[in-house]
Amino acid sequence: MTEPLMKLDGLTKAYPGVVANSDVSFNIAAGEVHALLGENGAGKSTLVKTIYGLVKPDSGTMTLDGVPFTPAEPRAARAAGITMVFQHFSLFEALDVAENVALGMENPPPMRDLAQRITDVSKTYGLPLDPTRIVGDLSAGERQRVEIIRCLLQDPKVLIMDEPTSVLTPQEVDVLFETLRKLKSEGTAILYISHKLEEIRALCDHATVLRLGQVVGTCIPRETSAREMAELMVGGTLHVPNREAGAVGETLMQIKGLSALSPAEFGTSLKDVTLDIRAGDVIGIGGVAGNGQDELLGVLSGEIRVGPGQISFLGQDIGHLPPDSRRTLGICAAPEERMGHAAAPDMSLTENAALTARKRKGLTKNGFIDWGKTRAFAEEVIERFDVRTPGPGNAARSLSGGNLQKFVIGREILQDPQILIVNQPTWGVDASAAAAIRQALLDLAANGAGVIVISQDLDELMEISDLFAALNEGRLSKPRPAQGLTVDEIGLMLGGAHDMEVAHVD
Amino acid sequence: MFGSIDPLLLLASLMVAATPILLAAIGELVVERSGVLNLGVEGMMITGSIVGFIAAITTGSPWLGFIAAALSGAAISLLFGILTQYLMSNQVATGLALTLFGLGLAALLGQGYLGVKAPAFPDWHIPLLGDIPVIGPIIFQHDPMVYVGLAIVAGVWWFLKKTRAGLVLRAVGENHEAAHALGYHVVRTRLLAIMFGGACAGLGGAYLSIVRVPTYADSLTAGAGWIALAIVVFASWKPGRLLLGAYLFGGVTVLQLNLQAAGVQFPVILLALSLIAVGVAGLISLWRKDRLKSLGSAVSVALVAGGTICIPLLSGKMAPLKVEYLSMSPYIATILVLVIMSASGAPGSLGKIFHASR
Amino acid sequence: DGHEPTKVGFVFVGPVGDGGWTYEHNQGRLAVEEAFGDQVETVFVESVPEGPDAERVMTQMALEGADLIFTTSFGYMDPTINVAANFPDVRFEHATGYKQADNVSVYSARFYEGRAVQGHIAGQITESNIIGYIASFPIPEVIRGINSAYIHAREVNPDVEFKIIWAYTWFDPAKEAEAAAVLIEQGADVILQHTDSTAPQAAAQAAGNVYTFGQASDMSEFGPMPRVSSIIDDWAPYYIARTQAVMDGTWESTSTWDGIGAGMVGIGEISDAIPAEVKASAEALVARLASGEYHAFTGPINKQDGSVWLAEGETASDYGDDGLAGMAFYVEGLTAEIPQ
Amino acid sequence: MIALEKRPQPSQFWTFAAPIVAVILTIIFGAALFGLLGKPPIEALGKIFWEPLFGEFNFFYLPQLLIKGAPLVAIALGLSLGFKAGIWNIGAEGQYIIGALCGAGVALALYPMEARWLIFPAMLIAGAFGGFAWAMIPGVLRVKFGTNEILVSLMLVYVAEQLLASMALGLMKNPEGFGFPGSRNLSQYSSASSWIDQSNGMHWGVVIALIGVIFAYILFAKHILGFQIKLAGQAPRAAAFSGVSPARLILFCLGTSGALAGLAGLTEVAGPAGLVSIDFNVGYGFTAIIVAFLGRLHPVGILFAGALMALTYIGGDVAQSSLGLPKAAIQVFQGMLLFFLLGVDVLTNYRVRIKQGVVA
Ligand SMILES: Nc1ncnc2c1ncn2[C@@H]1O[C@H](COP(=O)(O)OP(=O)(O)OP(=O)(O)O)[C@@H](O)[C@H]1O
Ligand SMILES: Nc1ncnc2c1ncn2[C@@H]1O[C@H](COP(=O)(O)OP(=O)(O)OP(=O)(O)O)[C@@H](O)[C@H]1O
Ligand SMILES: [Mg+2]
Ligand SMILES: [Mg+2]
Repeated sequence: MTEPLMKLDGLTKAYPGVVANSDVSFNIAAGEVHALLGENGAGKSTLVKTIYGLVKPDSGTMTLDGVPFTPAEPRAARAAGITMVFQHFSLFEALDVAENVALGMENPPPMRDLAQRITDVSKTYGLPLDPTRIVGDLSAGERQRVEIIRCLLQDPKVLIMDEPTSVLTPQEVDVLFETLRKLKSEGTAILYISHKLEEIRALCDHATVLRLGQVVGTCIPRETSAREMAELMVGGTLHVPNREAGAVGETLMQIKGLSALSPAEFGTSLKDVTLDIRAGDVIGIGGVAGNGQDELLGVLSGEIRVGPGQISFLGQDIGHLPPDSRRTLGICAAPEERMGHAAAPDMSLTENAALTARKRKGLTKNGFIDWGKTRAFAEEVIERFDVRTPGPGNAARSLSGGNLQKFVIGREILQDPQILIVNQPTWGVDASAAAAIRQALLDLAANGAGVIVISQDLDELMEISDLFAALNEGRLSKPRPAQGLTVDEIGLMLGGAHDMEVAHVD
Repeated sequence: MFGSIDPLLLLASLMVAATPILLAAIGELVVERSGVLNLGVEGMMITGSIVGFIAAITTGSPWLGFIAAALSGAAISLLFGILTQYLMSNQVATGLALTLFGLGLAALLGQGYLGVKAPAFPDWHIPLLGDIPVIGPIIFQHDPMVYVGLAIVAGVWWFLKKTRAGLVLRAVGENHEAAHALGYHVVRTRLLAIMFGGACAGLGGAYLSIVRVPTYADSLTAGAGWIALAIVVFASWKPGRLLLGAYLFGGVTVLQLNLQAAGVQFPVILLALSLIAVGVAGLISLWRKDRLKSLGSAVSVALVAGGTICIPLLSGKMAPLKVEYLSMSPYIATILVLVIMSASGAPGSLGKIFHASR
Repeated sequence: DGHEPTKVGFVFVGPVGDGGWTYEHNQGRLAVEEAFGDQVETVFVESVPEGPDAERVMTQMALEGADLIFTTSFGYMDPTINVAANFPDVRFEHATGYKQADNVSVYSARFYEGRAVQGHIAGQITESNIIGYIASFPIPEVIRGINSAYIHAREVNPDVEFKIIWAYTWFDPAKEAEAAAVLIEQGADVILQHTDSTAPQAAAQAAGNVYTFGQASDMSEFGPMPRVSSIIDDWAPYYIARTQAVMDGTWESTSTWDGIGAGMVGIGEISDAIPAEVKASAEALVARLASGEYHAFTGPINKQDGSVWLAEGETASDYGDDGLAGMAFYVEGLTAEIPQ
Repeated sequence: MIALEKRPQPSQFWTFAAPIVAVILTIIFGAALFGLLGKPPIEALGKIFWEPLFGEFNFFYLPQLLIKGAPLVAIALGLSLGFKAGIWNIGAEGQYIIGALCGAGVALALYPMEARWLIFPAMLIAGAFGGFAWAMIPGVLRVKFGTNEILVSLMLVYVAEQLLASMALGLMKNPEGFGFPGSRNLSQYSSASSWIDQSNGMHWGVVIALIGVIFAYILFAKHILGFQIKLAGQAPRAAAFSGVSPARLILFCLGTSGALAGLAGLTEVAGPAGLVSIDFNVGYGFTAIIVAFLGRLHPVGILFAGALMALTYIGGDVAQSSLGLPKAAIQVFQGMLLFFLLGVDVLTNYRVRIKQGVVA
């Protein structure tokens, strides 16, 4: 093996209450694609932020090209040839593509030249992009391209990608992989983080596995099965939810030709969505983030009101009803964003229980809140869903992401809804907790409720759905039985080439 | 039709009348573009007005006075900066506190300077340009600070649009998390912007005490800082429109005094005001993306405006317009303009608290 | 007594450094200190809002042993009466009001005499025949001033025209500056003001060739041009006399309305920027007003609507229906209307 | 290096300790300020804080605390509703004026009829409605056009002040006042007076402020509306998800604060102030903003903050007349108080950590 391009040695970083990285060491060679694996919260992002100069390690050293490398800030890292595609937060929606790219570069050329170079490079790598467009108007995939092109323009020595594919369609993933392979052949080292183990197997040369901040193993992905890698990450064996096929009952909710403008400035509007939800059904809705998932949840929960005749529940038109009235009818929802949407971060869990459960659990009388009853309900959720917290008096923000997710999902499930809509139910939740949540959803359906699961995790959807549909630019494909769908078919549905529409043409 | 009002002189005097709010507003625009809402403009202005005045008196140089005013405005804004950026206090409350504090501080500092006259600060007669007939006297024969104000607006436009630092500042205001992730110093950028805003507000205040009035008094700024804030929103955070907004406000203020002095009768005024309202509404609607919709709302606002002005007038039985209603007109005009503009284009992180842990 | 100094309190509506109204009252206070030395102790509270705060501050002074309290703003009228009722042994002096009590005197100055002099000068020095007038609020005091100035300007210059801007403030330098600038733009070359700041002087100075008068204070820093004279409030003689009366035990409730003659209204140095003959005739007018030989409102004077107010040779009475105290109309010749 | 670290939970201890620390810091820095101005610091502080409460004449000053504090508390309570929900009404001064004008208008129109049972309640309703309606302007504009309520409510203060001047000089001018500005004295019109017991400083404004505190306390402690207000302020998206209608909340908060400010204005003008004069308003609407924050937007806190603020005014005037302390110094002192309060507040949600040198 050649002399490593980059060496990490004993990197340690502690946050209050958590050691995010503990004595992490490994090497990356030029032209190598190195995977970083681990559960949520294992410390992957922290590690790459350290390399990018965004996080200062408590101890440990790095070398690049044999010389000590201690970037004081991201500019220093960029100057040294390190670039990064972020997991979250690094685009400016109100600025245009060229400005966004310029912000991620150390010495950007004058704007006009930059625009030209963006056009050139984007063509070379097959990632077409118009430099004058406002980023807020781009689709999630296009946004990803902005980040990647920002990196490519700097001729990186090391390219870090933190979960780049979670927002891409399978077809887009293929394009990305081609780009990465091309870069690899040019000698760029790639540090690649993903939860999608099949991708890792397809792309990466080496993998380092983190658990609770520590390196717990390495492997050659091509020679290791996905299950083996997963068990390495979790440190145990995986529990697969079992489902008893319940009888499918009457139609509870009908969505017919529903269209709704997105309230968000750069959101995706829903167009002509049609769907029937029957008792006992689990409907999985896949799709790349930003294709109308939030909006779909909004119109079903009542946050977004629609005109008459578009949504009905047991024959009653409910499009105009606000969230509370829908909950009274038995329609509950759990949005994707836990902090600030599903829950108020600075409020206690008791108060957060009152947030949605007051109608169905009778927590208020004449508008006065029965705090004792509310607290009891919060305690029930905590107990039944194994939420790790000292008690219901604690603020929601003091919970870890996964624990808060368990609380939010539990809060809705324990209201015994007739219809439950969840968006990304297991996002940021560790494998065993995720399994427990999926089981709870299945149990709910088995007891006669209709469940809609919106998720970007296709494996999850395939595992629990009866019917599968895809959202693409605000349009919903016709649901198809999940059993027997092939990856190619799913990919086509996600990409918008709905076979149903093709069928119509015939 | 305007009696003894000379429209050209009106234009010339509105340039002067608008300068203090223009200076304060352009500073606040930069602050808000960096994502910070500083409601303490009034406090920073009055501080600048007294400190600049003292410096001008003691040194005998108005220019040194302006420099001192800018420095003092920046210094007092730093109080706000430290509280909001390091101690993460609520920006609205801290801005209000800054106004209260600034008013008190200025009154305290000004105790020995009340009724004193500032050193002379003569108008520039810009050679050549000032001699152009008609336009010359209107545009090119003012005191230098009028042009400094214009230069700052142009400079801010260039800075935001053309420079990398300006791009970074906008990025910080747009999304502070992302800017931080890319390694930009959110807090440092914002502190600099806050200080620039303070300096500009200080200049605006000093323009009142050194040039416009020119003497110091406790209530010298009399709400100019708040108007500056309104104009930033009116301008949708764009320097060019800011200039228009400040001149419009200065224009309404000067116009209402002119109408009073000229004793203009009701129908003419109504006509003039509705014309202005409709004109502004139309102009603004042209700028906006969804033209039709905003045109509709602009027209309806203009109608409402006309109605609001009409009702007290009709009850006044066609008498000359009441002075009180004229005095209200700049504020009502500001409200109308705010209604038309809404808050489109606000920086994404405006007023939000940023805390980075490393 | 004898050892205990007489305690005199002053309640001010503005800051003592406002250079105008409150400043001159404070000068009166200082004159009292000067005149009596150790025999008096003066206390004051500045910027006291009219209303409950005024009542509280007066009570506080009375409780702390004040023997005599001057309350120097019209809006203190009811508070003064209220507090005075609770402290029968304390003497109160209320400026510019009309409510008296056994222990409450009222006092005011005939500023309109000074306005007469201003009008007299202004009418002669204006070349455009347009005189600008920055008025504060439409109250009798201000309306009297406008009428007086106008009558005496027209007397010397039948073509004169008044342009009046109501600023609705006693003191807002920026607004006053703007108002002055507007008046100048509309052709005024003399500006009279009934607001307290020097901003109009500065505006006139910037414009050149525009004359102004000081208001309440001398404002001589703007002389000889554009400030050609001024009306000065001189409260010192009155304050000293009333303090003396308290010390002597001769204080009685009175109503005082004094003008140039008693020295309550001073006419500041008439500068050489105006022609000598104008200066001379103005000084003659001052002398006639001071001696009581001439009353500033002497008929024939019609009201704005043309009806007769004062017949030939008749002088205006202070009180009564068309008296000066409650004056609410313009005299004939003024074109605008009083805002109501 | 000193760093701030977000607490997982707001600190109970600092919630209570922070205002105390802020007051102590203000006293220390205020003493320094007074010293710099050449006044005896301890004595000045004594005049401000001690004299009105425990001095020789406290029998007079204590009722004055009620008079000065009641409008501050009533307005601040209303404002705190909006501030909690992230709705920034800073034009309470205007609502206060309009409330007073409407209430006084009723009384003046009916003068000299004697029917307290009719006139005073009608005045209360008119006062509350006036403030409410004035606050509805920014409310409706915000809801319908998304107009910034901070600026609109503020601009309307200037408009209200002009209206007040117009009324005091015109329509409401006392016909027996010899042409002088200002209305009839309402506190002497027995059907309209808001005094209950003048010697004790008791008037209906005090009663309204106290009832307001109790109501606001119950609202926030027990009622779903209080919960929704808090929720909307802390997490607007969560509030929408929970079923709170932002438009209704904006109108409710603005309307309530306007009505309370209007009531404060009416009870002031019919009692302590006595009459509608050109500038009977003395900035309570603005000071109340400070009181609201000083009381940390909590009803009981606001009660104390209102008392504290009233104390600094009353004590400030005492210090002025007895020590010659300038008014401006008191204003700076009040500004410092607010700065310290806002600054120290950080400790409620963050903890201070001293970090050793960075190893990298
Ligand atoms: N700024 C911070 N302050 C405190 N704790 C933090 C901070 N950033 C990360 N952590 C904690 O450090 C641990 C590692 O977080 P990190 O983001 O590196 O995880 P990750 O492996 O990238 O997870 P994911 O797969 O969800 O992206 C977590 O427990 C996280 O809560
Ligand atoms: N930004 C932060 N500031 C302070 N504490 C934090 C921060 N982020 C996380 N923590 C704390 O770190 C701990 C771990 O949080 P985190 O969300 O990373 O958990 P996790 O390891 O991802 O767990 P889970 O698998 O349940 O999501 C929590 O107790 C949380 O309070
Ligand atoms: Mg996590
Ligand atoms: Mg991560």
